[in-house]
Amino acid sequence: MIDVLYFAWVRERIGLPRERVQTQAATVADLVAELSAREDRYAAAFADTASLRVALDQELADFSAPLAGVREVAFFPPMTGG
Amino acid sequence: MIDVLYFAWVRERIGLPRERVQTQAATVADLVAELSAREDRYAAAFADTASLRVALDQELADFSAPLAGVREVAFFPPMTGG
Amino acid sequence: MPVRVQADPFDLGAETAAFAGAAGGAGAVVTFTGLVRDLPGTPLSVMEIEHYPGMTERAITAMVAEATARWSLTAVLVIHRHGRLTPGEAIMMVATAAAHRAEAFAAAEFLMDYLKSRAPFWKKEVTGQAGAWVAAKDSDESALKRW
Amino acid sequence: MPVRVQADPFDLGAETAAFAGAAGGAGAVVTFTGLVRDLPGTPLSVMEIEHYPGMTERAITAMVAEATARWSLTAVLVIHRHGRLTPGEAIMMVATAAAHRAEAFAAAEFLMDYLKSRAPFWKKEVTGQAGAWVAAKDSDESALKRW
Repeated sequence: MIDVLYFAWVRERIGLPRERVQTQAATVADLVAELSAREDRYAAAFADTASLRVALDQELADFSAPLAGVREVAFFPPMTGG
Repeated sequence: MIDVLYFAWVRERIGLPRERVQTQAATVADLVAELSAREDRYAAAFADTASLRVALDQELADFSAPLAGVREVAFFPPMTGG
Repeated sequence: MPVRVQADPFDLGAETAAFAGAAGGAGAVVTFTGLVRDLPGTPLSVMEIEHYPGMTERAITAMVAEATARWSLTAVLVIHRHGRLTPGEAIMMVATAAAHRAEAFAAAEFLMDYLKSRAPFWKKEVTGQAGAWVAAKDSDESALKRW
Repeated sequence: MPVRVQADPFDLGAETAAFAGAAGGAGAVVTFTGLVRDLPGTPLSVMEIEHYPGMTERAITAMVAEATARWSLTAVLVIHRHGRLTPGEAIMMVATAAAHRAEAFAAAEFLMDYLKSRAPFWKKEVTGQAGAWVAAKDSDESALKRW
């Protein structure tokens, strides 16, 4: 089980801020493929991963990163702080 | 007649902040030579003009600048504002 | 605590004065403040700032540690708000103190460049009923390359 | 008036808050503050700042005009003190406001570089009975070359 968090328009498109997901996905990209296959709203949110960022346990990561040992995955658009 | 002003250690070495000078000096360098010839304290203050700055009518200038029409000449060390 | 992430407004004047007052051996203090723009003639819009609690503090703390390692700073402060802000309000501030101005300026610019693109905040401009997420700028991403 | 040369102390917090409050359309405000250093363990010394009344205001006003011509600034402020200052006191401040942070930072650094070497101020550190004029730094002169 893994906690998956969504922020900004990713959250709005998927329609929830977080959920617990049962997955055997080996990498972030595998998890994205699993989620996209669920429902259109996930497919829409993940349509262009080049415009998305991912954090694993609150550290920025790549979509090719392995999920082994990770408890929290977050998907969000490029950040606009400051 | 020209007003000559001195600041910081130039003022301290010469011993006064300003004076009126009767001069026919054509350039700043000529005026420096005239003043240096007066007394040791002037010669000491003007010994190294590379470490001095000059302003003519409150605008930075070179020692080669002409004095024609100038009413106020100021001599001082490199500035240390900010 | 040099990193504060909060919904409440902060007092820019009081924070700046307190920071400079506590800067001790510093000769140079630089502050940057980001404001919600208040343009006359444009419809009043509020700014909603979402963030990622936990990661935000962690990311900013790492940036502050990196800045402190790169430059000789005597003090650093980062305050960043989230939630609903109105035009003219301060979104965030960064303050740096150092013996020399070049270090204080460099560290403040470094922190701003990283906050813009690496701290998990997302801004939405809401005018009336409609809201639009602020898009990240390529220039902000490329600004990171200089460090 | 964006240029103030004065013997009296100024209130850094109040000036910063007022400047940001009046910055209007600006999204970015940068301030620089120069302080008399207050180092624990060193003998208390005061700083005496001499200036050239008339030329000082003229020189700083020209710098502000140059900065305003180079960058899109919505507001600029320069305050510089002269006379006798004690450790921890603010010597001067520069504030710049712009739509974007890069312009606010660049203008503030430009103004500081010019104030350091082209505004007619001279600092003297007085410890006990002895005073020493602060020497101009080559690094300050060469900092001007980047503009």
